[in-house]
Amino acid sequence: MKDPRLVKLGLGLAAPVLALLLAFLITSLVLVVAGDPVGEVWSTILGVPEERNIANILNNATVLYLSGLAVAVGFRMNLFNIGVDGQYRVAAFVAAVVAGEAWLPGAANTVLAILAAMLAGAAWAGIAGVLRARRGVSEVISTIMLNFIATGLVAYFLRRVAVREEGSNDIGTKEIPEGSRIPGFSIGDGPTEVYGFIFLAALAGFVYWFVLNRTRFGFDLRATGRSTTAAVASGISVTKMTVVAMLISGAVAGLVGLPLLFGDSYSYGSTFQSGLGFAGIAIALLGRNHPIGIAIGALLFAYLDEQSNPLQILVGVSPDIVAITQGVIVLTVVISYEVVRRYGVRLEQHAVARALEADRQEARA
Amino acid sequence: MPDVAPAVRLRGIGKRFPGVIANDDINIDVARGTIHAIVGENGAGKSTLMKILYGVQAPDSGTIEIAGEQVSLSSPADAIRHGVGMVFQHFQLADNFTVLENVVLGAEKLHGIGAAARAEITRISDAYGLGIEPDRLVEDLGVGARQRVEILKVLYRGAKVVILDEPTAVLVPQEVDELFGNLRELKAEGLSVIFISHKLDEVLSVADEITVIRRGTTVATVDPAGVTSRQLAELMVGSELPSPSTESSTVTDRVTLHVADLSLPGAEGPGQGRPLLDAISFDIHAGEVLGIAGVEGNGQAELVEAIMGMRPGATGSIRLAGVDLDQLSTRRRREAGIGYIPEDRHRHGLLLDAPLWENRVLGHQTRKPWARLGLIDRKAARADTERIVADYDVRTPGVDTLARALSGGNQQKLIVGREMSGEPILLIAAHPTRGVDVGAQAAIWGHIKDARRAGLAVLLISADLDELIGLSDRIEVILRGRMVGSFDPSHVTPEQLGSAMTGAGGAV
Amino acid sequence: MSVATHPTPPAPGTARKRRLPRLWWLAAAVLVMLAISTLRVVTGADDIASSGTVRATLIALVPIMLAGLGGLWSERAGVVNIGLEGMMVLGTFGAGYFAYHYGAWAGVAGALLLGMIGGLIHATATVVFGVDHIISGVAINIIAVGAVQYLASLTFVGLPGGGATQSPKLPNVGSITIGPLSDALGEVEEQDIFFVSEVAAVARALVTNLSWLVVIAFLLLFVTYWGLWRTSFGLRLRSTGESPSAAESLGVAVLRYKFIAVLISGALAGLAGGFLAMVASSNYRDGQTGGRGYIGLAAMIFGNWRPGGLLAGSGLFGYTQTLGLRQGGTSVHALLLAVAVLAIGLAGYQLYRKQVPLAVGILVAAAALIAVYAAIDVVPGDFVNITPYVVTLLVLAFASQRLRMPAADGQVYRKGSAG
Amino acid sequence: GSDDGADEGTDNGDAPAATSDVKVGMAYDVGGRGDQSFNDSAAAGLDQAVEEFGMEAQESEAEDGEAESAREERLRTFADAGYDPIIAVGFAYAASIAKVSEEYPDVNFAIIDDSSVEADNVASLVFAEEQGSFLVGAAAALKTETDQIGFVGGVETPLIQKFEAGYVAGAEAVNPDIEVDVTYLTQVPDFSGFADPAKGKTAAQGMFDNGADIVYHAAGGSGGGVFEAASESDNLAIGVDSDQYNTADPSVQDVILTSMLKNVNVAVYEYLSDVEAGDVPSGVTTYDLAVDGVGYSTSGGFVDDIVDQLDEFKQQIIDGEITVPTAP
Ligand SMILES: Nc1ncnc2c1ncn2[C@@H]1O[C@H](COP(=O)(O)OP(=O)(O)OP(=O)(O)O)[C@@H](O)[C@H]1O
Ligand SMILES: Nc1ncnc2c1ncn2[C@@H]1O[C@H](COP(=O)(O)OP(=O)(O)OP(=O)(O)O)[C@@H](O)[C@H]1O
Ligand SMILES: [Mg+2]
Ligand SMILES: [Mg+2]
Repeated sequence: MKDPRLVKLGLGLAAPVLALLLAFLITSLVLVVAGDPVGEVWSTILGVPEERNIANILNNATVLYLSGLAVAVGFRMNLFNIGVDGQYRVAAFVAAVVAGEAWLPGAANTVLAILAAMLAGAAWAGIAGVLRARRGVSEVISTIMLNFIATGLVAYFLRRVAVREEGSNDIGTKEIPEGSRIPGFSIGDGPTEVYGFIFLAALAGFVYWFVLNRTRFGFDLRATGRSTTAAVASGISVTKMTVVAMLISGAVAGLVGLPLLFGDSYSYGSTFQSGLGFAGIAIALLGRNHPIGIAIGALLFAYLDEQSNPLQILVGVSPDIVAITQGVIVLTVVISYEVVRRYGVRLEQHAVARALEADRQEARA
Repeated sequence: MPDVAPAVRLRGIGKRFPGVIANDDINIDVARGTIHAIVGENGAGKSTLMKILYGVQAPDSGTIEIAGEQVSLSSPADAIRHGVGMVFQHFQLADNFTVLENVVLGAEKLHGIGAAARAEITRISDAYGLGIEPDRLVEDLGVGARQRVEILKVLYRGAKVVILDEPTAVLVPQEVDELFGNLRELKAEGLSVIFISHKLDEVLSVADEITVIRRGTTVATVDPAGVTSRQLAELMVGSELPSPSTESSTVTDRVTLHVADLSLPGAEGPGQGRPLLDAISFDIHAGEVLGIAGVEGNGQAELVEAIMGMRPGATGSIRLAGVDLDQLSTRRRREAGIGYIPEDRHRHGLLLDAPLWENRVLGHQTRKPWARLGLIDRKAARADTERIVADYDVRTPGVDTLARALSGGNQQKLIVGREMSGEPILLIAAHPTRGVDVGAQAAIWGHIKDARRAGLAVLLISADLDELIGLSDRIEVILRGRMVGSFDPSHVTPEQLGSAMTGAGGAV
Repeated sequence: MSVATHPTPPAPGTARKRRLPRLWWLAAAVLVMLAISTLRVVTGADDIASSGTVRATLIALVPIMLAGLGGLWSERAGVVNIGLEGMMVLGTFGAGYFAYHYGAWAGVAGALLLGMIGGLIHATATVVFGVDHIISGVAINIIAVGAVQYLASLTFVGLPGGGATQSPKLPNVGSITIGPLSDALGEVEEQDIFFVSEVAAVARALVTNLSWLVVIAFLLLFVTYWGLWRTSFGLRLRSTGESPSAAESLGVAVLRYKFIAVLISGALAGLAGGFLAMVASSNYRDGQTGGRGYIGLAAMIFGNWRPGGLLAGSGLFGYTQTLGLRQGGTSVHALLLAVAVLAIGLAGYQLYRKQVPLAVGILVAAAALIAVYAAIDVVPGDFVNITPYVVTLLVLAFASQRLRMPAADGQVYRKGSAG
Repeated sequence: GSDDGADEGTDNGDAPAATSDVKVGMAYDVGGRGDQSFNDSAAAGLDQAVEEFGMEAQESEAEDGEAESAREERLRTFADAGYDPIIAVGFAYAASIAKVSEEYPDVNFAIIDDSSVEADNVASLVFAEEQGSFLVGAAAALKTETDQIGFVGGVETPLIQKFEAGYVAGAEAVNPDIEVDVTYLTQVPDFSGFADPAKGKTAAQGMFDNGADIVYHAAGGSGGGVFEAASESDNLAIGVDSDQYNTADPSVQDVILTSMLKNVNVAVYEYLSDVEAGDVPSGVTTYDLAVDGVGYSTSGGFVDDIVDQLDEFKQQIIDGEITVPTAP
């Protein structure tokens, strides 16, 4: 008879592996049907990334990870914060302005800007939180609306404060002074550096895990997520939790744009990366709201994005194909977990049956 | 009657759930035109067995015969087709639907979904005196009415075998009598009724045959004439049949809970409509059990929630051992020493999808031994949960099992254990033994009495009048949000209470 | 993790069904018209009630309404459908491909079909495999966008006027015009007589090249109402969203109904995309849905999961967006005044409800609005563009507590969990 | 020029008459080839060069809302694969070009619509959109019968505002008190304004319904909607970037009064021919009216009667008698 813990571990590993295989299979199918060179596509995507690509992967993963965390905080309380997208853009803009104005010297300026970003993100999400808590407005709608509203407002204020480099058609906030940027480190001699912010992201992940799984606040938050009614009866103020959860989610969302801001663009402009909030949703779900899971999800997505980039140039296949892969993975992961779970249940039932039989034997003997 | 095949014959039914054997080699014959009772302690497997007979769950082993014909039921549709109808332990009604919609659902073929159906419902309702209006929203109905709607659903489909899983748990005596009246009518018309209850005297009074299930398997089938409820109980659990008789009063003169004209406006807002609670005042002394009797939906739930601070808009004053609660949050009130056994354990008592140990912490997040500097010590919590599981005999594979997997009774025991463990000075117990088997009942009553002796004040709300009379030092009757009468348990019969509750009888 | 993405249902008592008289809609419509007429006269912003605006509003609201209908079908069966956007995207491509190769109506069929494929994925994942509804929906949104861009790069490149990001011009389904009536109404509209002209404007929009798809869309709205609330099929379908275990305990094949509902949902969302590609514009264009799927979802919740409400929601949204795109500056400026007046009325109501602080807050807001209205006479573009979203948010903030979603919405249901 | 980076282009047997060892890497902005807009225009220039010089070319296009690193990586991939020169279409590439051109000092880069990068191996190809827009603005003002015209911008960016500024200036030069309605479909970073014909149509329809009879669009893919609105209401529209009379669907050809030509194709072609000739350009090249880098189209013959006035304006701009504003 084999060790049940081994079986459990085996099953745990089986799920994600199964999922990846499935996703690759389906993608390959699409490629075949479309008559694209399957082999070359995969050899490009699965090829060993160069140092600079690794750096890029880590960088994008950092950003996606933060976005995933922000969404996950909400999910843990059954709040669906689709608004991370708007929140991080508002926050990044505010941070860019603050850091650009450089009222404080060096690192102090950086800290101030980060705090400002978290505040801005929290405030923007807080609107949805208050609407939900006080007026029962579904945060799904309010955050969707707030995303569009954020676009308009940021565009308006950006145009107010924008500085425009001679000869450039891009407008952006003032550049962050050298001293206030967050230095990165390079892997090997690759040209691109890894954002120093990556450590802050990991810290954020740990804090997330610790707060949710080890603190009373986290307990209350998860309890509210599982049953509002029971939470109320247990003395949790659901309205308060709703607002606080949205505030936290927004504060984390406020961090999303900062790695880019302090490690790369040094200003917020019309080419600042957008749409990160939506990627975050997929990644939070992929990581099952668990900090480590989210990290894995972020790395996977970043890896696929990076590796698919040259597809068009080297193989002549549209990189959009990996979007299919990514979406399919989100599905197959959950499905294969479900399949494996059901299989596990069956195993357990057989175990129970055997135990029962054994008892009977003894009873007779 | 050997020539006539039994209405239902179950042979060797087995059903496993992860970590649990719900049913194992169950054999039952239900004769035509009889009421067949099934008794057994919590988690014995009664509901599971019935779900199998109703096609909700497939048995792992065994055969089912209905009217002599062997059937395989892959869904309730099959069961209904074979003339089986079931009223579940937990109501199966869509609150936001009308009675009509709830009844015709799935049986539209019979009389459509319009006037014809409405007429048919009214006919059945009148025929059995169920008093049901087809166009009411179910969420507006009291429990008794919902119960009757459930029965009407079964009758509407012309069932030959009617399963009732703990139908009386939520009914007052009058309602129970009505129900039994209906059952006897059905029986007279040749229907067979399978009846599950934990109230053994009921069972003895109404059943023609009784099957006892223990640990998932049939241990005996007896004739009610030949057994006492004591013997039944022993068959079920091997324990004594408990009698909730109060020993010498332990009431002190220290007022623990003081409630003065507590009011709660209705939905229409202050001043408009009928208030949910209307100027309610009472004291509970240390060591006193105050029982609240009332037909469900007359303000008991609101009263409890108002005291717990879960009802914004409540006016009046509430003092706990001299402390003014009015401005305090629910958590502060719990910390001030209120234990709370909620009426609806699924909605207010448990996190069904959380492990038991988290459910232990629920409501006591701020308490020792696990709460330190805003952190929660998982080890301490698990340990204390182990203790409760042992002391309160909660049947579970372990403290990491999800609360959902426990049977109703065992869930209840966990809750009672939890609320008793918070050293409360006031215990608010709403239907503490609802759906709990006799063994567990005895245990729970025992715990309440011990605490009472130790100076606990108890606000007891129960639809089980024997329980109420047995445990209370004083009984207040609540009707339409107002206290309408005070009774001394030692000189009151369930019937008197019942009529006071329905507004028929006057106060003493 | 399950989904409760919608307002927690109000405590019993506040949730009583208020049965409205049959003529309620008519009365409401007349009131709205009156309000708009008054506003036009007061502010002189003529475009807020022109037939052109009405026609454009129709075009703008239909895709949102169809997407919302999609959401309605699946959520009434208890399946949250955040994948509407993706199914809509699939629809745009379906319309693009089939309409170009096989003609307008084939395009409609193509939109329905591809949308339904999206629905099929969602149904399989959520109903068969019990995947969390949000996860599946999000995945579909990702897949759809990728798939469509990929397919477009395979199918439209090299066609005349086509490319990786857009299809060639597509044939349009026909439209109806009742010439003389249209002209007559046109004249009445010119007169600008208070209220009369506005009514004429609306009527005119309805008889002047009204696309068949618009007509069909409104038929679908009615069919949805009738099918879900007047047939036993609808009763069963809704029961799987209100209380699946009760439904199953009565022999309803819960999973089958959920499955069907989600398929229909996908088809409707697909049609929304098709409308966008063929009627609202005249070619498939990468990214042309621009989040309308989400707006549809919002409009559906806004409408309390009912067809009438959905129409109101998408109408409000389509109207404000149209105003913004047409004579943005002035029209939205006029809206400011309207909102201010509404706010004052609301404050009064709140005072009556003895909600003093709230009332005061609202009054302050109203005052601020009037100040702005007086200060500027054209609203800047950025703000014009966000008007629909702000308005929707405001209305919800005051209406939301009446909302009530299907009781089992978003819950994964497994066969055999009845009782 | 020394194309160290580039290895000999493989001369396959049935190559076109002319062969060249230049391998061109073309990095498009979002939309890419076939966007009926300036990416297409750039592609046209590339095709012409490939046709004439038998160059080898490889293309790649940006994803919507992609990361900065994705753009950089696109350029690097070209460079590593031996492509030289590498042409980046659109100002979004400015930062990436600045960075990557440093990493590959021996590879030549060109960027369109941006002149902020200063490096020996970078050529900036920029356009005086405002000048071209001035002329079509004038044309609109001369042709309008209602003294009311409109402008539909795709996304409100400084670049598109240049179009608006020039257009308004041109119109007012003809008729100081002409009324110009201006609408932008979306704001950054929501670039759907370049891809939402439905919105384009609604916006233009609104202008027509309210008295405008000519609408100029600088809205990329949304422009199709503008043309439809014009044809449905028997009004006129003005195209942008390329001569849309030729690219747009025949059914709307006859409403396209003229198009503001932004000859990206010319710029690309000239740049490549210089590369072919061996002297790789670097520094800023401005394509304005003087060099016919921008202008207006006459296909369809709708503006034949006013060509003189327009050319007069053109001359004044070239001579500096008129300076066209670049921001509204
Ligand atoms: N951000 C992090 N940094 C370091 N370690 C972590 C982090 N997040 C989780 N871990 C480790 O991963 C393990 C899994 O976390 P844990 O099991 O406490 O979460 P859980 O509560 O079981 O999961 P869930 O939150 O879904 O209930 C923990 O033991 C912890 O040591
Ligand atoms: N869906 C399920 N999954 C896992 N275990 C289950 C499930 N349903 C029931 N069980 C287990 O099967 C056993 C029998 O449950 P059942 O509800 O039939 O007991 P019961 O006799 O009805 O108890 P009660 O009198 O409290 O209603 C219990 O131990 C319960 O924990
Ligand atoms: Mg049971
Ligand atoms: Mg039970």
